[in-house]
Amino acid sequence: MINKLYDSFDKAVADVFDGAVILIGGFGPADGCPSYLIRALYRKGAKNLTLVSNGPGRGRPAPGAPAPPGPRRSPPNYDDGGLLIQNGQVTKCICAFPGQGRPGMMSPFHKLLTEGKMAVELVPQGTLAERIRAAKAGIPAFYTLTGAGTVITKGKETRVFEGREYVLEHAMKADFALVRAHKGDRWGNLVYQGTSRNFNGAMAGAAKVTIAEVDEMVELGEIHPEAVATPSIYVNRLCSRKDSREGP
Amino acid sequence: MINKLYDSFDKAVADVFDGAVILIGGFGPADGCPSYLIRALYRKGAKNLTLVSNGPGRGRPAPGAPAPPGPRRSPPNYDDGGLLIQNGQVTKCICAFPGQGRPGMMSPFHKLLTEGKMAVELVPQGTLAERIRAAKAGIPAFYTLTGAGTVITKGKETRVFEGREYVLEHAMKADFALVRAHKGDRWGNLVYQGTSRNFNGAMAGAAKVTIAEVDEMVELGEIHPEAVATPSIYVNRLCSRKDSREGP
Amino acid sequence: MAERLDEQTMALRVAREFQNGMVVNLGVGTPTLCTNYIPEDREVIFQSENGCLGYGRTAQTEAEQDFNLINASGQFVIGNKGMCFFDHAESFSMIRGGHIDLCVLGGLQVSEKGDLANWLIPGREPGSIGGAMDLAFGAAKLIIVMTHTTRDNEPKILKQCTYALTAPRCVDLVVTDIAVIEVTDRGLVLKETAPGWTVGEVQKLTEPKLIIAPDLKAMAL
Amino acid sequence: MAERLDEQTMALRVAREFQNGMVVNLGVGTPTLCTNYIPEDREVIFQSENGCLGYGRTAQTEAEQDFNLINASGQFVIGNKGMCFFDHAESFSMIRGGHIDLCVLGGLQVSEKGDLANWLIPGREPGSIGGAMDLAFGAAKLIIVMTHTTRDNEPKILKQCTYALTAPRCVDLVVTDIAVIEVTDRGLVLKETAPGWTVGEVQKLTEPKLIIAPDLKAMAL
Repeated sequence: MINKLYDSFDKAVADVFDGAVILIGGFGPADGCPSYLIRALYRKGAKNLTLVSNGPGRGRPAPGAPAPPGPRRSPPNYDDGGLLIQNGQVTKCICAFPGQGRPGMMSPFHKLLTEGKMAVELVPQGTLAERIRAAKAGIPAFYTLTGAGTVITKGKETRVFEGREYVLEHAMKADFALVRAHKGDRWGNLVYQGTSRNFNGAMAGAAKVTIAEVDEMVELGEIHPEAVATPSIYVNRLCSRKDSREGP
Repeated sequence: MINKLYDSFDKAVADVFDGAVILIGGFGPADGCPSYLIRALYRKGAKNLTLVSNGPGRGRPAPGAPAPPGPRRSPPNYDDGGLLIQNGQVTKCICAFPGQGRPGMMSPFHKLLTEGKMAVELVPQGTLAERIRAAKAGIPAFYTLTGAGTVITKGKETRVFEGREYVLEHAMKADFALVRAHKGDRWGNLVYQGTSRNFNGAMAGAAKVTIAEVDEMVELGEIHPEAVATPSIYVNRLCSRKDSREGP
Repeated sequence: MAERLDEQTMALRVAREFQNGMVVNLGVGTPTLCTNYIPEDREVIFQSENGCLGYGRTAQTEAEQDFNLINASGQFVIGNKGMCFFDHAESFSMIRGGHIDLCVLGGLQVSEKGDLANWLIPGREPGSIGGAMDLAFGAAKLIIVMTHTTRDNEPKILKQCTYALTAPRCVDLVVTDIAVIEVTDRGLVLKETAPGWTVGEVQKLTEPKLIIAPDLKAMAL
Repeated sequence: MAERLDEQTMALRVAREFQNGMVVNLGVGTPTLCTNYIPEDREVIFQSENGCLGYGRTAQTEAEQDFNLINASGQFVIGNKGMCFFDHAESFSMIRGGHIDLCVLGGLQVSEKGDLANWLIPGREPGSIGGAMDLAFGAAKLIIVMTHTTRDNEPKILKQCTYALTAPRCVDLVVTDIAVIEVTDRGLVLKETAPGWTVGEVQKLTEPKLIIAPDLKAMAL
C-alpha cells in the first residue's frame, strides 16, 4: 500500500542536508506557509541553505517569539522562511520581494545582507514562478520578455524573436520543496484554500523531494478527481497539522 | 454585464478566415471534441486552414454520413477535425498522431497527403502540448530533451545543458482555439469531464480567440472557485449544446 | 496653485478607464483603491498575482477577513461569484501571456518614451521587484498612477528615468494628482488637468515638453 | 524450439517489475495488458498521457464504458480512488519532468546501446509518434515489450536500429516472447529465457552478441 504520510514533521525533514536548495511556498502575510515544516527545519538546524521563495517573509528570532511589529495580523501558528534566516541557517536567498531596505529601519534580513553574511538573488516574480515550473516540467531554459533591457538581466543572454528582445532564463533546480496545502490523501493528492495555493501549487513537484504540510488527511477518493490541484505524482511526503506528533 | 455566451455556433465561428491557424481540442475516440463547433466551421466553409490537434481524427465526408469503419464506438453527436480535412478545408495539419498510412488501407487523410493537397508537420505529443502552453504563457521558445538526436528535430537548433543535448522549440501561435468543456459560466470559467480535458484544457487561452463548446451553461458562482479548470480569462466565447440555435 | 487630488480621487479617475469585461491587475498602494470606484453598469474582473481572478472589494471588518483570500498587496479581499484560484505559474502565464487587459501600477519615475521605474530607490538595495516587472512587460495596457512630483517637488515625469527601469516603453497613460498624460509615439500628450490647474503649472512640474491635446479638458470627477 | 510466450504472459512478466508506489505509463498494445497483472500487495499508479493519474483496469462491459474515461490507447478504463485529471500540458510536465518512474512501450527495434525505434515503419510515412518520444526521453526507466523477431523471423534486437529512432540510449530492459534482456554499459545481458528456450536459440534470433548473466534463469511466470 502506498502511504506517504509521516507522523512527524521532524522526521519529514530529517534528511535536509547542509547546503541544500529549498523551495518554500507562501505569499505575503496570508496563510499557506508551511510553518510547521519551517519550525522542524529550525529544530533540525541545517545550515548554509539556499532559500527560494517569494520573499524572506516577516520572520522572527525563534518560534514563540513575539511577531515582528507591523500593521497586519498573522495567521494562527504562523512562521515563514524569515525564521531560518534570523537563525543564521540561510546563506542565499532567491526571491522577488526582499522588501526595501530603509535606512534606520533595517530588518534582520537587510542586516545580514549588509554584513555580507547572506547573498540575495532578485528575480521577477513571474520569472521565478516560471523557472520553478520549468524545473518541474523538464525544461532546462526558456526565453521571456520580462527584464529585457533592465539591470535585472544584466549579463544574461538575450535573443530577438519577431523583433522583440527576450531573455534566456534557466530552470530553478532544488533539493526540497516545502509546501502547505489544505487537505491531502495517502497518495499525495492535494487541495488548497483560496490564495494560499500561490507558490505552493507551483513548487509541488519542482524539487527532488516535495514535502507537503496539510491541515488534515482525508481518505483516498474523498478529493474529487476533477478538483485535485496538485496530482499525487508531485508529492513525496505529507505531514498533517492535525495528526502530527509535534504541536505547533 | 459580461456575457460571453453566443446563442449560435455559426455566429461563434463567423469570423474564422481563410488561412487561419486553428487549435482543436480532443484526444482519440473520447468525447471532448468540439464537434458542434467543427460542424459550424464545416458550414462556414473557411479554407486553407492549418489544423493543430493531437491527430486528424477519424473523420467522415459530411455531417450525418456514416462513421468510418473501426472497432470502436463513437460518442453521441461526434465529429472531429477529420470532417474539415475530408471537406478540403485544411492545407496543413500539425499533429502528433496522424496514424500510419497502410498500403491498401489508405485513409482520406493519407490520400490528401500523397496527392500533395495537404502538408503535415509531425510533432511529439508533449512538445505539441508545451508549444501550445508556451503560446499561452508568452514564452517564444524553450528547450526540451524530446527529439534530440532523432530525425524529428532535423534542422532545429540544439544546445547542451549540463552534458545533455536539448532542442529549441517555438511557441505554437494560433488564431482560434476550439475547445470542448462540460460546463461554463457567462464569464468563461470552464470545467471538464475526466480525460476529455486533455488538449482542451491546454489550448484554452493559447490562441488569439478561444471559443468553448459546453454541454451546458451554469449560473456565475455555481462552479466552485477551487475547482475551475480553465479560468475565465482564457475564454472569449462560449456556445452551449443545450441552448444553441443549431441542433447537433 | 489649486489643491492636488488625493489618493481616492486619483483612483476614481483611473477607474474610469475600466471598460466592461476587462481583466484588470492592480499594483500596491493607490491602485488597489480602484476596486471601490468601478463605473456603474460595468463588470470588471480583477486578477491578482498570488492566484486569484474575479475577487471583490477589500474586506471592511475583521469578520470579513480571511487569511486564505488576500490580494497581491497583502490586503484581505472578499469573494465574488465567478472567482477562481490557481497557482503562481498559472497566474504569471496570464500576466506574461498578454491576457491582462489593463494593469495599474504606482511609479517612481516615468520617461517621455514611456519607460517606467518603480522598484528601486537608490540606496535602498536590493529593491522590491515583486510582480511589477512581469506586469509592465506583459499587460496589454499600463496605467501609472502617482503623485506628479516627489516630496521635494521634483518632477517624476522625466526626459529619462534615472532610477533602474522596471520596463522600457511600457506606459500608456499616467494619472497624477494634477494631470492625465498619454504616452504617444510623438511624445507626452496632456489630456486633462486637475480642477483649477493650468497647463503652464503642470508643464512647470514636468521635465519633458508636453504636447497639449486639442481636446484638453478638466478632469471630470 | 519451445513455444513463444503469448501477449498476456509477456504482460504478466513485465508487471513483475512494478514496485509498490511506482507511477507507471503504459504504451499502446501489449503494455496496456499489464494493468491486469499487478502483483498482489503492491499499489501502482498508472499515468496516461491524455490527462489521468491513478485509473484502474480496462472496462469489461459496455455499461462500464465512459467516453470521458479512456487511456492513451483509446481504451475505456474504470475509475479508481485517488485518481485525478489534468490537461495535456500538465500531463507532459509529468512525463518530460522525469516524474514517471517506469514506462512500458512496444518496440519495432532495439539496439545494443539501448536505442529504440517504434514509431515509423519505412514506407508508412508520416508515422505515428504520439507521446512515445516524450516518454522514451522522460521516463526514469523504460521497458520495451515486443516479439523477439519480426513476422519473417528477422531479429528486432540489432547492433544498430535501421528505422528512425524514437530516442537514443533510452531502453533499460527488453521483455520479449522468448527472453528478458537488460541493457547495460557493457552490452546486452541475457537475464532470463522463456520456458524451454536455450541460450543458443535466443542468441540465434538476436543480432548483437549477448552477455550471459551469471544468475541466468528461466522466466518465472
